[in-house]
Amino acid sequence: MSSILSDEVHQDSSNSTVKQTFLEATVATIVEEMRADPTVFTMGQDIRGGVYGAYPLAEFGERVRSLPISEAANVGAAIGSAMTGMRPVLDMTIATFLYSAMDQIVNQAAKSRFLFGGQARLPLVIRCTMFYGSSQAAHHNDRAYAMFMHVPGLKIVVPSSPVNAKGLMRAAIRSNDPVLVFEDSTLWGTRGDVPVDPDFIIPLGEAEIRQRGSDVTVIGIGQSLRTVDQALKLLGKDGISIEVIDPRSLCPFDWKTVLASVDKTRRVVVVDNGPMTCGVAGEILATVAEHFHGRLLAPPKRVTAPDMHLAFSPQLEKALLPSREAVAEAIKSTFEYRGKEI
Amino acid sequence: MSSILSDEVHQDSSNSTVKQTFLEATVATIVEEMRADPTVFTMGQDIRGGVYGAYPLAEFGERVRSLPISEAANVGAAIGSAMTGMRPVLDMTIATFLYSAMDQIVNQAAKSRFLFGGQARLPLVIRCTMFYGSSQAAHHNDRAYAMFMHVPGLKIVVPSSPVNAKGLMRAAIRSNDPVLVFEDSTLWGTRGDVPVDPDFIIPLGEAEIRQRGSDVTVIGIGQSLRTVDQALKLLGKDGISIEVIDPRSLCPFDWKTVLASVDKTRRVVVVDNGPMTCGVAGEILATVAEHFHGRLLAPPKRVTAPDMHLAFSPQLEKALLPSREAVAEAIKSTFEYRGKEI
Amino acid sequence: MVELSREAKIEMLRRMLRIRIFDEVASELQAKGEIPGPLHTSIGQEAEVVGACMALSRQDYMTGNHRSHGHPIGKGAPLGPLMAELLGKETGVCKGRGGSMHLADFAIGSLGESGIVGAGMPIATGAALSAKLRGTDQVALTFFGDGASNTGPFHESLNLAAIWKLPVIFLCENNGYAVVTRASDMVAVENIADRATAYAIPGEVVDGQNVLSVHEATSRAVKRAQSGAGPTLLDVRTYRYRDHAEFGKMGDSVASYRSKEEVEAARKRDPIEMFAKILIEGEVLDEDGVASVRAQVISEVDEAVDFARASAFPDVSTAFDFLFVDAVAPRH
Amino acid sequence: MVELSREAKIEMLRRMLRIRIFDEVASELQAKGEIPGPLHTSIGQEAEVVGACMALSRQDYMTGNHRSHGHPIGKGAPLGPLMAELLGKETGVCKGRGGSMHLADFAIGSLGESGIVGAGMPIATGAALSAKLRGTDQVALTFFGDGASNTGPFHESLNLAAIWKLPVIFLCENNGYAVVTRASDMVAVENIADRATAYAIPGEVVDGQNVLSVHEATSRAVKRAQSGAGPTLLDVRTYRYRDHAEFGKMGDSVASYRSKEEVEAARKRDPIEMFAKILIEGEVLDEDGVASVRAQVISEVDEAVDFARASAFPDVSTAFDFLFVDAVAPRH
Ligand SMILES: Cc1ncc(C[n+]2csc(CCOP(=O)(O)OP(=O)(O)O)c2C)c(N)n1
Ligand SMILES: Cc1ncc(C[n+]2csc(CCOP(=O)(O)OP(=O)(O)O)c2C)c(N)n1
Ligand SMILES: [Mg+2]
Ligand SMILES: [Mg+2]
Repeated sequence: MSSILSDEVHQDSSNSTVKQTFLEATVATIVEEMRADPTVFTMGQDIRGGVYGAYPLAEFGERVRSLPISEAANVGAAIGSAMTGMRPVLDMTIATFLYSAMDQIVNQAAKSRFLFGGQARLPLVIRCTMFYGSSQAAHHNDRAYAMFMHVPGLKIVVPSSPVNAKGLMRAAIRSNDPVLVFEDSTLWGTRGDVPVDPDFIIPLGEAEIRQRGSDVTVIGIGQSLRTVDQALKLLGKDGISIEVIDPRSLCPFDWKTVLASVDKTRRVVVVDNGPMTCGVAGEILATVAEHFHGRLLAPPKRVTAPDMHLAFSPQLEKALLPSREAVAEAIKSTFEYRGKEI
Repeated sequence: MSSILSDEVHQDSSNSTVKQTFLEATVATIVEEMRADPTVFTMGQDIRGGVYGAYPLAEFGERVRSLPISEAANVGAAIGSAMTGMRPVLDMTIATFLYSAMDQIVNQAAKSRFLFGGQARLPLVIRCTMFYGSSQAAHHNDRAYAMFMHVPGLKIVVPSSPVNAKGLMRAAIRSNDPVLVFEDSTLWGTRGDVPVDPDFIIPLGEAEIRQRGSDVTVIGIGQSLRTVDQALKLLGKDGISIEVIDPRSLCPFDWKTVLASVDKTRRVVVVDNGPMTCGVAGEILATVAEHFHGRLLAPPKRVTAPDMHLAFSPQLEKALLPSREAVAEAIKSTFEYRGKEI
Repeated sequence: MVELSREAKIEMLRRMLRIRIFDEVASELQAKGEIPGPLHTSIGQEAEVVGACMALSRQDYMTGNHRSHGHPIGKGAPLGPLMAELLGKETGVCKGRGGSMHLADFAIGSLGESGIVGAGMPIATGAALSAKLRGTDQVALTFFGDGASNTGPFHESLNLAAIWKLPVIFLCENNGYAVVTRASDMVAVENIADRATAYAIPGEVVDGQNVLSVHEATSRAVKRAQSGAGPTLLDVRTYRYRDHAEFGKMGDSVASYRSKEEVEAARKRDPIEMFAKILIEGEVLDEDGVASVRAQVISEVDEAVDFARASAFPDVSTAFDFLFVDAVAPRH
Repeated sequence: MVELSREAKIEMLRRMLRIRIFDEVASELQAKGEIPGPLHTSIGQEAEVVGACMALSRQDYMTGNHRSHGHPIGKGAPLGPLMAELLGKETGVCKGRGGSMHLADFAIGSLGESGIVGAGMPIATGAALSAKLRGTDQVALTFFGDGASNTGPFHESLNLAAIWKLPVIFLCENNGYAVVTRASDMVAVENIADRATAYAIPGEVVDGQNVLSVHEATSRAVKRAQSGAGPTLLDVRTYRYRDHAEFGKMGDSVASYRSKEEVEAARKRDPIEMFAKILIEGEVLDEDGVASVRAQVISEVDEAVDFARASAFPDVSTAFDFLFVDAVAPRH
């Protein structure tokens, strides 16, 4: 799927790529950064056991550290080391375990620089995986990045492909601020062409236009872009000219690209696998509504999970995630809308 | 200020009222419910020391419990007792301490009933106070209820006055589900007429129309309604007919009342003291945008705090909270808007 | 020394066998794809579960963790709804909502297992508080692992239970590993029992492969709890034969974290075989008697599988159920 | 036994007096409304702060808590920017952003105090990890209260520091109370030092009113940390003379939680008076010498107040500063 590679990517000096899965690309980037910068190190529960990717243990020694089940201390250890010159990459494994360290994330990581009047730097990366769609049940399957968007002081990325995983992880590690990387377990196995250039980076705050179009702007977060791709297939080649945007980073958020697209298409559909209320999709709709009063050709639409937990039982779990049909229908009805308008 | 008393309140059989502060009304309600129902009890750090309100200790004995600084265990203790027949009212004191118990709140309290297929009941109340606007600095001054709105399974109220504090607290205690009560420290000292009827209740999910009007719908959350009142004074009596709505409970949210009002006024301004992105105001704007395509007479507006921490230094802290001037200006410009419209 | 009736001893064997066979069958079903999601077995740990549960009465409370099947089985839950839960069926004990990591059977005092390590401890503490406030003689027991003893909630719960002298038993299923990481690398102290010192409560190392030792120690803790003296920490040494979890297709890159020899050595002290031998030597049962209990359990598990298979998946129209007691329609 | 130079001993007295007088003056300013927000003084606790800090070098790290003024003063931070911070001024050590509960002075290794009880312990643990990874001989010391010893992060940090043998010192400022609640009602164990058993590290009860005892014990812990042997838990007994915090108009309904006699008794072992006596008896200083140190400190504090008063409040145009290093304009 060539649309994965955005314009920026092609500008790279080195054009050689390698086929990697999302997870391989992620781990490879951490390893590359550890090689390039001795202050980068990584920690995670069972990380030396290779449960979430295999690191060259002999090469890095103490710089790959297995952690006890002490989430608050683990995040605190990352914060304290970041404040004193290191660049930790902390693998929290599952995104729902962030809650066990929420004080350290929200009160300490996000606030320390501000509270101390700029004295602190916190170059730390927190990786976590959203295990949904695979019967892990509600203690593992949250998709709660929007909660963290409400917290000033945190940068947030949600990679949607191997190449994005690579470029965003590098940007996260090189960032001087705390970055949360929400990985989607259903994408871990996806393969794609990934640049080998050891400086290949996707700057935080740059959306990717995956497909250009002029009728409807469709914005998807993380894995939901796959659902969008499937919906586009359902809709067929002709008829609607659709622009597909992947914001890639939720903070900073590339409002410029999103608003420019809506300015052109004047129709917008946002797809997100997270719950609806106070989610990313709602935020995009609100911002669009503030900017395009009287100029939209159809009501802005969101296709999200409802405000409901996902069940263990496979069909029940699936029923609550945006389906290709629902996305296709949302795009179609938005395009065909002929209600009140200017 | 008679507008505090809504229509519902006047329907009460008993019309006698008493003057109480917000905090007195809150504590009095807990005490009344403890008298009425032996399964109700309360816990909080220093609660027997009377730091956050004075309870009749001799009367209740072990049912007023001082807690160690063990937020996760404290919430867990409330959950476990709620699951086994008690109705705990847990005073977490400051809202930022919720993060220290986030796993218990989000993964346990909000999910247990669902995970266990309806076997669990969790009639528990979590009180917490937002200490902002008084130089407590960022470890105490969050206004993060919107984060919890993104969590299915939690009910959330933000009382704006003594009478609301009373009616909503009673509803919270009598609710069979977990309810978070976000109290605003700047309102604790506000006095108002509070019904003495021991069954006076404000059902969760019922907004209050504080003032009827036909030109602009203004929705405010908690303390921001005071700012709205001040803005109305600035705007003066004549000119704009403003409908002011207090949603009172954020989950369940009274969309019916809010949407009916916007349907009438076709102009909306939302005021909230929380950060902007993925906040309550954005959610209201998004929902309004979905419903009123092409029918709004002006862009929907939100006046919120920015995505920024509040400083310790008084002027800096104040600068980031919605001001009466900003609210007045938003209402005025919304009313006077003469841009593109139908 | 607690006196156990003949029936009680046979029931111990039966429950241990139930756990063993239930989990063996569940593993097979998971490998075949009939059970979705990951699955954590208690095979090898049956004695600590059953020894503890048999020291409780039906109305006593219990919370547990991700390794969740053994606990409700040990406490006497019927197998059909448990197996149906693993298959994600509407007849499951949690109506297919919770699955393998979140079994709960409130009818027998099982207040729920937890996919979040450490999270069950505060909840058991709360149940014990409730018993105290209501003036019953119920106790609460929480199962957790060696890994969980490093969580904040462990510390907070033990302290809270100790200052309030709550009737709660903290039972650490110390199987030496958390996923692929050794307890000896992660737990700073040799005996988790020694952590009891931090709360001025008794802490005891118990042979978890001997069901009678566990029963004995737990019974003592129950007595202490009921007497108003407060909590006890039991550091129960056990071993899991299988890997942390059956992950389906995951975990290929996992390095070997323990030796075959270690597993073999542990298997030599198989809790079920050891107890069967005790029963035979004590003339409670003969070999045939043991075999017949086993045969009964096998058919119980078979019936549970049949029940589960015959049951329907939850209807998609019920996807919004069980969010709140006081109904609020979820937004969507 | 650590040998202390004459200068070091005088410096100890000076720093203790700085804390005392700084906090006395700050309380007055707060009562007058010149300092906004709540204020937690370390009056009565000067010896434990200074004894510990003087055992550290400038490049060693330190984290603390809401009772935050004493720590950076003890570690040698200049008073002007600290006082300016309390007044919310742009020249404050945190540029008026943090205020009383969040002092930090990275230049002297103060990585920040915390309004969240318990939160500084994991961060100090991380600083110690950093020192270890970078191969320096820096240590980290974290101050926390008896109340904080009941938080999850306490347990998690001690365990993490112990398994990794990190150079960190956990110093409990055990003043017997958390707000208005007695440690004896909330901490399940008699000596917080005994909690060290749970991590197989040394735990020691120390007389916190004797600056030399604290210095001695901390110096030993520093040595141990630098030798690679890992963390130490110090249970330092102290007392605060004033109430938990100066709350301005709050807290009227607070019941009296300790007797006048108790406070009086504690004051009899005033750490500054006791140390002054030791200095005089040891002929390090005579009475005039002590008086002149005090006079110097008084004028230092006066200068700090003048500096703070003369400084400007942060300009409202800077309200968006310091959110990120790599600038992102906050949405508004
Ligand atoms: C808070 C939290 N952190 C991490 C995990 C991931 N996890 C699941 S089980 C497990 C190991 C638990 O070890 P232990 O407590 O010893 O129990 P055992 O599996 O050995 O029975 C881990 C790390 C989790 N579920 N919850
Ligand atoms: C996580 C958290 N819970 C509660 C509080 C409120 N609080 C502030 S100070 C304090 C008491 C702290 O007692 P202790 O740790 O003994 O320190 P001391 O004040 O005695 O120096 C409490 C409960 C807080 N700031 N953070
Ligand atoms: Mg284990
Ligand atoms: Mg104290």
